[in-house]
Amino acid sequence: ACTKSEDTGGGGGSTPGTGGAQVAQTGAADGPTCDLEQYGAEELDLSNAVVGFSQSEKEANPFRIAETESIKAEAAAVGVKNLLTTNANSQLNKQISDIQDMINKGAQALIVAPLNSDGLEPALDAARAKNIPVITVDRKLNAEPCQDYVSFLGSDFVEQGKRAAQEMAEALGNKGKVAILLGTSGNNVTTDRTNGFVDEMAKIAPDVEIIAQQTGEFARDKGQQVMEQIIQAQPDINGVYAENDEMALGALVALRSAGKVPGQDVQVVSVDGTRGAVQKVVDGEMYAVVESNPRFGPLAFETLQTFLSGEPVQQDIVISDKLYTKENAADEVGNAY
Amino acid sequence: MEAVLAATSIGKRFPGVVALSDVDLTLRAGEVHALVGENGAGKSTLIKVLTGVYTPDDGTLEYLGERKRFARPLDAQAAGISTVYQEVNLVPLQSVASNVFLGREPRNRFGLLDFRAMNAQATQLLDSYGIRVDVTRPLRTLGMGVQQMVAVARAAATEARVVILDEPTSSLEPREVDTLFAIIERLRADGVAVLYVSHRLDELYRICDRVTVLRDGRLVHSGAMADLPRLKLVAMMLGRDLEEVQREGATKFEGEHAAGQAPVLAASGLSAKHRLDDVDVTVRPGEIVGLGGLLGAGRSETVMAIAGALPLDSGEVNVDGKRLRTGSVAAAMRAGVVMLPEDRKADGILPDLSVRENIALAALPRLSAAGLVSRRRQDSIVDTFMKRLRIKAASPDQRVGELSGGNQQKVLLARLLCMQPKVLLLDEPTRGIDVGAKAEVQALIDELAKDGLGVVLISSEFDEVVEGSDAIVVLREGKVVTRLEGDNVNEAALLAALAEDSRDD
Amino acid sequence: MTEVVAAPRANAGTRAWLRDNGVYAAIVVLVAYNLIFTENFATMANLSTQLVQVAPVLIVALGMALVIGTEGVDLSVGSVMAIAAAILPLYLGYGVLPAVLLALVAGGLCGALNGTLVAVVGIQPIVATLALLVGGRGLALVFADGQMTVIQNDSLLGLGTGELLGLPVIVWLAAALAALVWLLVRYTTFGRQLVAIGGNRSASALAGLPVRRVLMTTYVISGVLAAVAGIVATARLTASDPSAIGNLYELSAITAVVVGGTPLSGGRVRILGTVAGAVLMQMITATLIKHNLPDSTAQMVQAAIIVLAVYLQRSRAGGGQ
Amino acid sequence: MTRAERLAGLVQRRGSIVVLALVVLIASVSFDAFPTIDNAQNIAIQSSFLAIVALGMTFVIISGGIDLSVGSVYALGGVLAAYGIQFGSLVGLLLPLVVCGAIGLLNGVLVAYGRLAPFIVTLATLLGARGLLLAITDEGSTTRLMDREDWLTQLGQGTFLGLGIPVWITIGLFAVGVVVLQRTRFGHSTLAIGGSREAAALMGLPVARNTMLLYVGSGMLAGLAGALAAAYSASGVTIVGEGLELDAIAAVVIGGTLLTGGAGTVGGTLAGVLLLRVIQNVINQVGTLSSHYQSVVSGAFLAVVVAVQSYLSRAHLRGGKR
Ligand SMILES: Nc1ncnc2c1ncn2[C@@H]1O[C@H](COP(=O)(O)OP(=O)(O)OP(=O)(O)O)[C@@H](O)[C@H]1O
Ligand SMILES: Nc1ncnc2c1ncn2[C@@H]1O[C@H](COP(=O)(O)OP(=O)(O)OP(=O)(O)O)[C@@H](O)[C@H]1O
Ligand SMILES: [Mg+2]
Ligand SMILES: [Mg+2]
Repeated sequence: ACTKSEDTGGGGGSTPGTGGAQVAQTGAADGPTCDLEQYGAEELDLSNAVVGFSQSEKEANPFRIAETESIKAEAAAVGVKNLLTTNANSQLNKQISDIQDMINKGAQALIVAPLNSDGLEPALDAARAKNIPVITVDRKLNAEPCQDYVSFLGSDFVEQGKRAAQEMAEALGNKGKVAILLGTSGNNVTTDRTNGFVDEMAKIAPDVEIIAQQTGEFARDKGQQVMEQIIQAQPDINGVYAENDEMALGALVALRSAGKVPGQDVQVVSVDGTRGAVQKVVDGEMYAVVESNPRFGPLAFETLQTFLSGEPVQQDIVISDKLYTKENAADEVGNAY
Repeated sequence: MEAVLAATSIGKRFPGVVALSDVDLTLRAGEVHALVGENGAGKSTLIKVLTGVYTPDDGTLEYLGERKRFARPLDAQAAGISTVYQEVNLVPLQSVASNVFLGREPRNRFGLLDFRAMNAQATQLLDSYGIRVDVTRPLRTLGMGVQQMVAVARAAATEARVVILDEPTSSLEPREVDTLFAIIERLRADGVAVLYVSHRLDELYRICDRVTVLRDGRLVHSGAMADLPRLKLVAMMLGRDLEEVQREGATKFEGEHAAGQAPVLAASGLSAKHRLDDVDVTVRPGEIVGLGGLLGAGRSETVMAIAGALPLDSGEVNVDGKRLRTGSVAAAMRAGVVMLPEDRKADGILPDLSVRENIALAALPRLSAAGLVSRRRQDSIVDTFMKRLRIKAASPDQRVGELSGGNQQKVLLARLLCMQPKVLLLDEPTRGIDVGAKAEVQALIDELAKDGLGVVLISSEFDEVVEGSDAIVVLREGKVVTRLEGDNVNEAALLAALAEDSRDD
Repeated sequence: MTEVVAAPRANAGTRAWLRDNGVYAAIVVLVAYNLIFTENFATMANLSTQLVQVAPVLIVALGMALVIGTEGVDLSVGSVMAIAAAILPLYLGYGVLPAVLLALVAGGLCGALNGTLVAVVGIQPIVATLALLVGGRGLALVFADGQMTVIQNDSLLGLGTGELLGLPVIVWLAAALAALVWLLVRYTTFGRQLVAIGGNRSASALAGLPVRRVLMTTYVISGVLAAVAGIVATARLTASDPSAIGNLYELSAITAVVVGGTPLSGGRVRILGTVAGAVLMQMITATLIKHNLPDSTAQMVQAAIIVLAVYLQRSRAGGGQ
Repeated sequence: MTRAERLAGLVQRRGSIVVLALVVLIASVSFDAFPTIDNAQNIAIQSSFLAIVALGMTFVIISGGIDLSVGSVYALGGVLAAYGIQFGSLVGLLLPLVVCGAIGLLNGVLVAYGRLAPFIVTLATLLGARGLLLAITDEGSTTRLMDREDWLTQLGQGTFLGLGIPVWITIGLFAVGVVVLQRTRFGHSTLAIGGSREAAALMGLPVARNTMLLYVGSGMLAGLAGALAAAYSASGVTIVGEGLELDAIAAVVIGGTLLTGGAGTVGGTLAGVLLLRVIQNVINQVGTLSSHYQSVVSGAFLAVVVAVQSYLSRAHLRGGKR
């Protein structure tokens, strides 16, 4: 009935204040590209175009709020005539119809934050039928770039999991017992962040034992409840890897009320980079946060504009992930979303 | 005559109750067999055991010479036993025709239901039983009497070897009863075995060949109807001495009450679209006013309107000279007007609640202080009325759904009486009640009237209305035809008033 | 006429006993299992954790039990929790009391809306409250502007973490509310009328009961209790999270009520059973997490246990619907 | 029945269509992009999956029951179709029907023979089916794709006379549904069981078997809808179907079916589904409503539509009650 929030994204350089735009990973710029001719679309000036943005989940968590805001702000900055926005409320079928509805309403270019890597085919077909360029953000589609869509902007979730594992291994001195708070079951992000973490940990610190993997459904209260249970059953736990900040913040509450001192007795690492979590790094309660920058607006519109003016764009624009640790958190907390 | 259905040593227990123990029953082809007994004697239970609604704890069943045990009503029906269970048991939202043919609807050559044929056959069937209704109407828009006839028609229309009728006449008028008996005669002539349950003894002697008497779940007698004098039958049912019964009369009404002067209830100009047209009823304290009429005459509607349960287009109700807000049951109750609904099952009892709660239900506010129910006051009032109405229940905590029909009715009466009413509106108060209980209820009504209550009485049994009432308001199609008073309150006058309108049909 | 059977047959007796006490038996079995197989189970801290976690579900379930007693259902409770949670931080500036009061009033208003749709307009409860389930969470997010707010107010946080006589305040609160609702059902006119209306609405109306008023009050109580649960959950989370708080609580609450032996067909309310039902479901969740079962297995095990618990308690008349 | 009663009855039964027509009219006037053929095609295909689920739900609700498991079963059906297609298209089609039918059978047996409350039984299978789905997809992490060329996939993606094949399947199923409900003993018995289960049993209708079959049907239809949706998107996505049961129930009730059972129409359900979908389309036509307000608007709309329905239906009932 109700939907769970989850967040994903790519990190990048940031400017103070409201935070910075994303920066593409250097070195990735020599991948395959896509241009108008290959894709079969027409040249178009964005300022005067109708652009559609399909959001996947309710703007009810920092990541989604920041993502939608960033797109809207940039659309205004670029001078897009009409920005249509829809929200699929975590329902795949709704996202398909949302995209079809926007195409039908005259959208000339689309920015899509896919709910799932698979299953959007009918929507992509509809765009294809009218040769409307589609840029996907934050989650990669299992589809043919430059054919089903133009290009993808976002980060590598497996990589995020790996980096979290590296931080955790470092925090624990390569030895200890770790619990994972999983995201929603069946979500690609959950799968990637879990696999990245587990595989990397097995490789770099085989003595770190993963003693529990339970879903906290990307929500703070669930994270707290699950943590409370785990900590009762396994009081000798040393580390918690939360697949998003919300669950990590919930876990902190649980740890504290169980008499543990987070940051000393138990090390917590999570992925996201919301301001609340980065502040906890500053406070020393969390060991590290792998950032995911949701501010896709500038990069998305820039990519779109480049493409629509006839020049080639990268098919895969992987964003460089930032890391918040003790060293930089205090300086960077202002940039967190 | 061959035995079609023979039950031997049937026993059935419910938690805390032995409903049947060691009961035998034999039905022969072409006989009408009466099954009698007090309320709660186990008649309905026996029928349900025979037809697969309940599984017996003991005993065997032989049907057409073979040992059988029906697991479901469906099996019994498929084997040729068709039953009208006590209380109308049809589907209210469905049309009359659907109800008649449910489960064996006529189909066309594609295997699809043939509604035209169904409606035509239903109309014809009901017509042949003297029931003229629009068969496409939802059943619930019809009165209880018509519903009961539809149920009987449904049962009689199948090619059955056994037809079981559990109190089919409780909502029927004499005229409908005649129709029903014609149907039964036809069944008998066709060699069908009929099991017939009724509390109306006259009917039994009119139609039945043999009789089986139950008391407290046990068999007390089985034999030819004609060999059993009426008084003996009653004595056997009640388990009392013959002389004791002899001393008591037919109905317990004593007639003529000393009525007060100013009417306690004056309803005038009651009108509701299609149903009531300018009906006036006045009742003085201590007076019993009967409502006469045939099926659908609007008697139930009249009392519902007075009790605030039927929204009115116009008309007013005055109690003790004070005008009542119409359309509100609570307002009527506060003014002292209470109604016993016609449909005990749907509108009366709360089957899952205890006897105590059912009785105290309406009086709860006055049995409580600051919203808290006083258990002591509740118990005392419940106790009083259980004793006064002689309600037979294992304890005040027994579920009302488990009581026999008669006792359920008494529980409802008790509910009304705890409200210390000024006016009692009784819609078929003795329907489905055994002779003993009926006499008690009648005596009670009499007594209440003597105590100064105004009573409006509806009954399908003419002798009850005539003997009980001080005046009779005769209704037809929602209009008052006449008001019989004084010496005019007799059966001949009532029949005359009714005959007058049947001529217009 | 009737004869009291002295010794009911053993078989029937066991079944009858299970029907009335199945939940309690299940709890005992589960506790026994955990005592043997789960590490660190028999600790005060664990007891306290389980009780704290069950508290908000229980509080919602109490209201739900009343609504179900009237032959209704309230799907909106989770969203009402979210609305209460969203309102808290908006008014905490004026102090805890005004904020809490306003949240409770909002819950009551939601209940009144449900009550109006059900009792006055005559919409079937499941759909009437579905509307608020859908719209209510949106409303909560509108109030909160989609944001989660960290709670800084000490008194409110104290509600979440404080202890009294060795048990968390929240647990005492839930227990007190359960006792209150139990008394309400058993000893008040309102409670008896509620059950009667659930048992046979038309008969109750003809008996002059204030059907509309009772229904309305019932939904308001459910709304207020949901708001209480929302406040409790917020205090415990130390943050107001209108997007997540109360998610799927309607199903947990209904499950607790039904597993506790209150029939969905109305006319009967078992408050003690509801408490036990909520505790049982909590124990199941806890057991599954503590043994680190994957989500898939956990969901299937829960399904099986729900069916089993309800099967054991099915009523003799078997009113399936 | 008087003519007024008949008319009232008609409006009650067709109330959802009246409301649908109104909404469509207003939307057509207000939004240029609404009354286009493309948009109509979109609405049709987007409605079809929910419609198939709601069809089964209609029968279950008419019988006085409810089936909360359909959302999970729908998701399971899709996953199974994508899984089964590797063994052949027919397997891909039959596997979801069989497994989802089996879940329906479990519901049916527990409800009809076990005499358990359908709400709680199907709530349990809602969990159970989701658990099964997660178990066969490696906790939801495996998404199987369906070959575009396969005829099973084409069942979801193909078009005929401008309409998607799922739309034609839906139309066909609803036509069958109308006939089954109105013109067969099975449908007639279903109405009777919903009207009064006890009476239906005493009248000798095969209540238990009939009830069980309804749940089997609901399970199979939900599975079929899931399979078609998977074919439509060419992948067995694991995260679909959450909350679908509530949409289906809402559509059925908006369509004029009584949740207490005993009365309802198949056509009304179709109108109910279309109404829900048109509302969503209209919200997208506005195009700038925040997601929070979208929920508020849908909730409010639901309340209004059902209130209007309920008003119409009570006007109908008032005409006849004793
Ligand atoms: N389902 C049940 N559960 C428990 N007790 C029952 C049940 N059905 C009937 N009884 C009890 O069995 C006894 C016989 O009831 P039954 O309905 O057969 O009486 P009856 O002879 O038909 O009476 P009436 O003339 O009032 O219809 C009564 O004491 C009744 O309370
Ligand atoms: N024979 C009939 N044909 C058609 N409609 C009928 C018939 N009998 C009753 N009705 C319908 O039933 C409705 C209500 O009847 P109701 O039961 O209130 O009358 P009544 O005088 O109380 O008779 P009783 O209570 O003995 O059945 C009437 O409005 C009428 O439309
Ligand atoms: Mg009987
Ligand atoms: Mg009448």
